[in-house]
Amino acid sequence: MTTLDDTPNKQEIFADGFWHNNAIFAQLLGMCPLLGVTTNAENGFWMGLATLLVLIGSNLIVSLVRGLIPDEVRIPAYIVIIASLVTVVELTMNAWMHEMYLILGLFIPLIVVNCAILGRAEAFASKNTVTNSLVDAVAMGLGFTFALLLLGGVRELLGQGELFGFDIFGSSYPDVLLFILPPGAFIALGFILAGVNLVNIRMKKRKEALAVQQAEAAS
Amino acid sequence: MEFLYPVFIFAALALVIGVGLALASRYFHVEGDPLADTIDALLPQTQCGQCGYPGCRPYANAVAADEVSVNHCVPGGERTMLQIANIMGVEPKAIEEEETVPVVAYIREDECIGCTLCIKACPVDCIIGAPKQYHTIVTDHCTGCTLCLEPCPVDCIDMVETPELLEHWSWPVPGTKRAIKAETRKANHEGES
Amino acid sequence: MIFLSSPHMHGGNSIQLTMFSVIIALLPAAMVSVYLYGWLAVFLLTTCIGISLLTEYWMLRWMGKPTKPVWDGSAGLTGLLLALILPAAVPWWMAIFAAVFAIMLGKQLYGGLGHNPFNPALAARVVLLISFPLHMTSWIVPMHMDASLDMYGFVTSLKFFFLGPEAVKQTWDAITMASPLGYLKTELGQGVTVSQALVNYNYSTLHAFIGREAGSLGEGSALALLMGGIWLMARHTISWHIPISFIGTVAVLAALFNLINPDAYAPPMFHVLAGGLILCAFFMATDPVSSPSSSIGKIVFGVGCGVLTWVIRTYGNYPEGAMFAVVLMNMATPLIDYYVRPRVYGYKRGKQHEL
Amino acid sequence: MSFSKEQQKIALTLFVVALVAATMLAFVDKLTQAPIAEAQRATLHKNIKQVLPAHANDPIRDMFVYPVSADENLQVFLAKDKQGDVIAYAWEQVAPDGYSGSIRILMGMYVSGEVVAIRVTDHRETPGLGDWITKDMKWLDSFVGKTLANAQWLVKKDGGDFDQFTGATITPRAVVKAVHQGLLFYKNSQADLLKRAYAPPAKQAVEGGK
Amino acid sequence: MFDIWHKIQQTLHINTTSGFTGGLVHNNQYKLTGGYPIVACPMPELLMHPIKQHIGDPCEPIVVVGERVLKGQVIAKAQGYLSVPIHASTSGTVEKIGEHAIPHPSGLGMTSIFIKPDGLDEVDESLHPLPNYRSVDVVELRERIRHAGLAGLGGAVFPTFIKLVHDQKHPIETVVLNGIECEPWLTCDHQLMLEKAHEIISGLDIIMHLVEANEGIIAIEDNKPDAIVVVRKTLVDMGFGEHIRVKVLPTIYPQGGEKQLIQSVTGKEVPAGSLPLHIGVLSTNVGTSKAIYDAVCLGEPLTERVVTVSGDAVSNPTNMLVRLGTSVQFLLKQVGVESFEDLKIIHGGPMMGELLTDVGVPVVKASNGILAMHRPTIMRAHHDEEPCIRCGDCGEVCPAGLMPNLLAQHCKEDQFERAQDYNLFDCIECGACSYVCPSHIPLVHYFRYGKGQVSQIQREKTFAEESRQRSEKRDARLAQELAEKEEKRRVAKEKKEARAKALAEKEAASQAAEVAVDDATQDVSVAKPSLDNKADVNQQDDKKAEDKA
Amino acid sequence: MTEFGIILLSAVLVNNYVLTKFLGICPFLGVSTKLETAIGMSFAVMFVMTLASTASWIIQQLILIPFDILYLQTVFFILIIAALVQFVELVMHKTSPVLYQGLGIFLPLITTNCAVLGVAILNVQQDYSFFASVLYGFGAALGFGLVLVLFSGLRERLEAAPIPEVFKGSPIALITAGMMALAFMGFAGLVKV
Ligand SMILES: Cc1cc2nc3c(=O)[nH]c(=O)nc-3n(C[C@H](O)[C@H](O)[C@H](O)COP(=O)(O)O)c2cc1C
Ligand SMILES: Cc1cc2nc3c(=O)[nH]c(=O)nc-3n(C[C@H](O)[C@H](O)[C@H](O)COP(=O)(O)O)c2cc1C
Ligand SMILES: Cc1cc2nc3c(=O)[nH]c(=O)nc-3n(C[C@H](O)[C@H](O)[C@H](O)COP(=O)(O)O)c2cc1C
Ligand SMILES: Cc1cc2nc3c(=O)[nH]c(=O)nc-3n(C[C@H](O)[C@H](O)[C@H](O)CO)c2cc1C
Ligand code: SF4
Ligand code: SF4
Ligand code: SF4
Ligand code: SF4
Ligand code: FES
Repeated sequence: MTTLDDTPNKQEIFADGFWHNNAIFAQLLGMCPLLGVTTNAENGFWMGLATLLVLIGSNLIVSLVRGLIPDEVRIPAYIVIIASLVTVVELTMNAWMHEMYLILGLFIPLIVVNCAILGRAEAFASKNTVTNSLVDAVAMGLGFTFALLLLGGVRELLGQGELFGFDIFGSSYPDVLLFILPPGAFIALGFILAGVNLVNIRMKKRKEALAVQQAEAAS
Repeated sequence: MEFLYPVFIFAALALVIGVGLALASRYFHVEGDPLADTIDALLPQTQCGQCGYPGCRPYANAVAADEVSVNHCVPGGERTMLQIANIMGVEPKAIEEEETVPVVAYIREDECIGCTLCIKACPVDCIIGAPKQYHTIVTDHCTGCTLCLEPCPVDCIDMVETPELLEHWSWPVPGTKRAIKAETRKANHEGES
Repeated sequence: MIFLSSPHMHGGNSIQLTMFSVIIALLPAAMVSVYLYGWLAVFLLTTCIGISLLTEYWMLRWMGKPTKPVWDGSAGLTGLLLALILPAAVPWWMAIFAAVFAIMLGKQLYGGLGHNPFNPALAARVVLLISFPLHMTSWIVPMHMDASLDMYGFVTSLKFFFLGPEAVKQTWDAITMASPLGYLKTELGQGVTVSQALVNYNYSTLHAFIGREAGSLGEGSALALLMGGIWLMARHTISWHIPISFIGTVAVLAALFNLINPDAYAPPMFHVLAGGLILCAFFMATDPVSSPSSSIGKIVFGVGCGVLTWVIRTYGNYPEGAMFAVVLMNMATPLIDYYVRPRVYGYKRGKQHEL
Repeated sequence: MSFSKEQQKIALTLFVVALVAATMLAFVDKLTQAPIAEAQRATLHKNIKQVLPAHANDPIRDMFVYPVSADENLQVFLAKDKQGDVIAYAWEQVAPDGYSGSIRILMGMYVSGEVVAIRVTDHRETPGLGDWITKDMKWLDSFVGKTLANAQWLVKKDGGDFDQFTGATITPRAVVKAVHQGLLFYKNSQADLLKRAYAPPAKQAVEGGK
Repeated sequence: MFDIWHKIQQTLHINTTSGFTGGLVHNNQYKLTGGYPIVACPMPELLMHPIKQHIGDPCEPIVVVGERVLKGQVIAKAQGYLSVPIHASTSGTVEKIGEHAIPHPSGLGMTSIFIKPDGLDEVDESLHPLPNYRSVDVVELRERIRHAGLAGLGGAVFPTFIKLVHDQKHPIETVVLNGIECEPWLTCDHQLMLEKAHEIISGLDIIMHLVEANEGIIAIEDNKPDAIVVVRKTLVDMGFGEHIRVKVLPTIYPQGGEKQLIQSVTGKEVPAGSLPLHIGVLSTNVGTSKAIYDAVCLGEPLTERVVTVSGDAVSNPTNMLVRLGTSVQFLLKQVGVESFEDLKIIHGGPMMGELLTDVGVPVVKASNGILAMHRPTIMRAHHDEEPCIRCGDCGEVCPAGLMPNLLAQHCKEDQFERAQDYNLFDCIECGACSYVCPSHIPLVHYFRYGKGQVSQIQREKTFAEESRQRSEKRDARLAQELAEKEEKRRVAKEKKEARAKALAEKEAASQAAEVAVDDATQDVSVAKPSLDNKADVNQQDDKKAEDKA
Repeated sequence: MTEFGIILLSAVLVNNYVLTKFLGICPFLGVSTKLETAIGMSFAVMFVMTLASTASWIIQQLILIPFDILYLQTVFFILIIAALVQFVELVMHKTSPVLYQGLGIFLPLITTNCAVLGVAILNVQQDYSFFASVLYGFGAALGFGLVLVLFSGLRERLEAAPIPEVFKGSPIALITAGMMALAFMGFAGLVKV
């Protein structure tokens, strides 16, 4: 975790945003678009990208105006900033990526309330420098996109035997509708989170083992 | 530039909301923090200062103000920590020090020189005695805070384990070994005599 | 030596005893399924039970727990029940998928016996229904109905089970048929009246009772199920609360609406006998782990199941409402346990007010 | 009522933020209006093209509204050849009796009363059972070239010409019925439609705008 | 299945006169000793009398080591109201007063009075027989019962005299004699009813006389038909046909629980938080009734009681009349149990009794049975705990209408507030739930743990509250002291100044003037301290904080 | 009347916001560990969502459509919602401390809740009448509250279960939510559209 006092280096911020503090894996925020649009990997990718753009914009602006906005209207003001960024993305997608716009549907305006974005604005951008906030936004956004891609990929693969539209398991693979329908989204995400837990536990163990080794070497 | 007119509608709305919030924040301002009271009620009131604060109330204030984490009260133990964490809505943390067996102070009367220093130190006024006479500790009131140990110039105060009373005995959780308990008790007895 | 509290006597009941009683009580129904679907039923039963036990074993191994609970009968019972609620037409891999799902997700990931909030067998069946609706909504024609269908011998069954209908030179449509409930739903949608539809289907209450209608493996014979169920009640393995209130509620609702409009609402006897209501009420809704534990809570649970069953059967997309009803009520079990409690001695009903 | 400086700041901040944000949006909106309209048209056209034969006009611009009953209007899209002659119509037909609700079908119809093609645009059928109507091209193609006369408008199970799906009869039954009804509708209002199709575009545009 | 209406009533916990809800039926084969006459236990080498054998305050020994005591002599006197004295159960010398193990699950000891019998069994005659009890004052009768050391022999050992009071507000209508003896193995009450029916009924009459009740019911379960016949016959013989009768109840555990019994007999429930007397009922054990008769009519204080000595490791189980203070080891030797290896000894019945850790413990007023069981028999009941399958059997048998599985779960997770919300404290610890649990969960143990923790938490809370008050009082006192000191200094200073001034004002100044000035300053000082006080406290706190930092 | 009944049934069961529409998942996962909190949150959401759908209807009909500025829909709605929530919180804090204790702490959470903005947007998309849209908002919130409370009941039960380490916490919670969604599929078709 990065805190205010120690000026964190960029790498730490990135690792933090991408993995340790990942909106999905660690904070369980931004779940709605994650579950809602990831029937396949491609949708996940575009949704992630849209979120990434908004996140960069909002972190940038919020870190620029930090200190200027009084506490009482902090949340309304941030939210207006985020909402207008989202609207820009929405209008742009509507104009030039109409099909994806139709698929993502309601979830684009809902980026506004993607808890991860306001959360970042509040918790990070409003307290950090512009560059740090940008790094954070990119890391967070990439982490989010990664999660969306992962879930989308898993659901597409298990549900239809395909990945990005390419047949993987062959045509005899029966479509397991569970993974395409809402219940499957929850269950698949549950398993992904379990996997993340596993990785984290392994990582911790390795770190501890390393520490022990070092201690032994030192003594 | 005609298309910009609606913009003003929105900005005007924002202004109205801003004014509304500004007013509201003024008229509906509340003072005080009932949280600290709630937390204080949970603390064991040992007044031992192990939390780094001069007594329980100051610690409660600090916790309520989010200045310090919830796991510093050693006498309160895990149960208190969990309750406070619950109230504060934070993740529970491990208590930093091992929970110790309950103890009370005991003055070896023949060695006491009656300096009254311990009386001054005791936060709950449970040491009685006049100058130049033996002091005694009212065991029932002693919180076991150990604050009286340091000032004693002749080191005649011991902390002894609170004796297990039949009236206060209660069933341990199923699966607890009996032998170990009996042994420790025996050891304690021997230590005491 | 550890602290041991009274009582120092025990009645002798055990988990194993309970589970094996239920298995025994299900044997008549299993036998009827073999009578109806021949070797097909045997394959399905063995696959489900075998895979359940294996999954239980592997999960326990994986979690580093003792593997003794494999033999407490609960996994075997889950497998048995799972097989009994599947249509005879499911291929081998679906049966395996279901059994693995039931034991792994339905039970062991929640911490094993006693901790699963949902009925494992039913959860697995719901997953199959959602994932493979085709297989799960068409039922194989029972052996006695179409003598020309050569489906039930050892070899043909084996081929069918592993390779599908093509391997036995049959088309899916030729060997499957609708269940009474599904048929009625389709016909009602066409504007046919209830009585006409039942005549068209050749439905007979007697056949439904002794078990000659198409359906899931085990739900065919009300008679066999009732035998087992009543024996369990008499043994006190299950209490009467859930089955009676469940079936009673469905019957009362059906009777009421059938009285109002006999053309659009099926009669109570039909609701009770056709489909899996009896199986669900006696063996699945009574799953102790996923149902409330107080008697009065059980009645609330049963009534809830009954209402939901009737509503889903009548208005919903799934003619087989009983299964969904039970899973839905499983969700409410913790709340029922919390809010519906027996009256404590010395208190007035309701809250902690003294008598 | 007097405001402290603090409170003035609260209100003004929000005002400024909103003003800037909305202005930006207004510009972006102006910028994207045309492309969005174009994208929407293109999408619609893409759908309609699937049920219309090769044509030389813009079926969406040539759309007219046909009142089916007092409170129900039908949007009819036109396909014209190079000469400007109408060769086919397309409109949306609704099958109200699907397994879980209405099914919306876009159907194309030659002037001769022959089905060009059909596509399902919206439905709520069970995935894996009824939803083959969107995926099974062979089945959809079985409607091509059918007229009132040259087909029995029932599913095979009911003695007609159209396949049902395994385990799902209700959905295709509903679709076949709806398309059949579309044909009947066309037969009844053929003349009327033709008249409107050739009516001056200006007037239609007004009507269409409503 | 078949008695549906009854079942529905049970499920909904509707009040019925046909019995209490829940309960279970034990196998009757364990009643081994029924029908064998009571035999007297020989005199042991040493008798040990713990100074507390009843619910309430411990007694205070009034004998000294070496003193000779007589049988029936008070050796420890009652302290406080809720207490009854303890008597020597034979004549002999006080050998020692000190810690000794007692039948208690903790294994902790208690101050006991050791008496070495001299074999003479000389009786202390101070309590003379009073066959004509109707002639004496009720208050005196009660005092006599107290003096005789009577505490309920049904198991709870509640000082009997407290119950035997006629309260104007809550007149007692019915006295119920508890002859249920629902615990398996135990038959001491059964045998007592067979042999001492006359005494029991006389005791009941004394009770009814004391509380002015006009209905007496002797409740007996239908598995003791011989006792029913004997008691009925004795009633007729004694001419009590009118207002004392026998009520036969079905054999369901725990029919003998006071509240359950009252519900079975009268159809009324004892409201939560109330006592039986609030609904006009008094219940007491048949043994207690006999002891009352002994105390009143024969002038014998409580020095011995009937104990069932049985268990599957006992070859010739019996009911024995045992002197209080006899060691369990000695008692078991009488029935041929010599070696205690691989045995478990239960004090009381198997459903509610305690496992003994030490066979040296004495028989006390509460001991209604000593059971020597083979270790495997006992350990079968304490099978490893398996996960709860939530079958609800435990709730079905619970006579209190609780949900034992959830209750135990909350106790296990230390969620005591939840547990109390599920009425933890209404559990009577009858053990029926543990008995039926297929998963062998030690439910009662969890409840006991929970109850213990709750009272401990309560104790800690009270202590914390007291400590806070003390600490606050101390702070206030210190502040006060500081203020006073300050004030004194100021006053002294002013005085000095005044004096100087006065001096300057020539020697002509009179003494009276000085006094007046003094008075005035003192007036001021009264008004001020409160302000100073506060500041001081703050200062002090700050200083403390600094010190700490 | 039946129309309203259908709106309600559809919003509560058939098209449940959490389980079939994927809206408001974060609070669904975040505030469901304790029953009492879940109930508090449910009421707070019900309050805010009904308010939000009312406000959004008014804005849509009175401002956005007349001025043809639908592109400002999102900003308008979210600003109004945020302001409303904050205002309600301030007022509640001042006027009814008891209610604030129960609901107030959830209010800030709700601002950033998809379900609330979702109800505003979906509501105006459906062209309901005023009363119907209020009902729709209420129904959606009721559905949210229902599954939230059910879910928290289940999670309380899971708390005590010996769940394998890697599945403890959110993984098993999500799997449970998946099971709930499966069960809710049973309601499919109750309302034909
Ligand atoms: C859960 C479920 C979903 C179904 N969905 C559909 C559907 O979407 N379309 C359909 O035509 N039939 C559906 N059916 C099947 C119908 O109930 C009916 O059995 C079928 O249409 C009859 O066709 P058959 O004669 O080919 O078996 C569904 C059945 C079930 C149990
Ligand atoms: C603190 C306390 C006070 C009691 N006071 C009375 C009383 O005033 N009158 C009475 O008849 N019984 C009184 N009882 C006795 C109980 O009603 C009951 O008879 C006794 O606890 C033994 O019953 P048991 O073995 O079923 O627990 C009292 C019990 C306790 C624990
Ligand atoms: C579960 C349970 C079972 C009991 N069984 C009996 C019993 O069988 N016989 C009996 O005399 N007392 C039994 N008691 C004790 C009675 O509740 C009550 O204490 C006694 O009848 C009061 O009489 P006493 O004061 O004379 O002992 C039982 C208590 C409980 C909690
Ligand atoms: C009366 C009774 C009914 C049962 N019903 C089911 C059931 O419907 N489905 C199932 O998977 N297990 C059932 N079991 C077995 C057992 O409870 C199940 O494996 C647990 O749910 C797993 O924790 C039943 C057990 C009993 C005693
Ligand atoms: S450590 Fe705990 S008991 Fe000691 S002073 Fe601090 S809060 Fe009080
Ligand atoms: S006597 Fe000593 S240990 Fe006890 S409370 Fe006083 S200062 Fe603390
Ligand atoms: S009897 Fe045992 S297994 Fe059954 S519910 Fe009670 S505690 Fe659980
Ligand atoms: S021990 Fe307590 S919970 Fe168990 S049956 Fe007896 S009264 Fe009920
Ligand atoms: S993303 Fe929907 S509530 Fe958080």
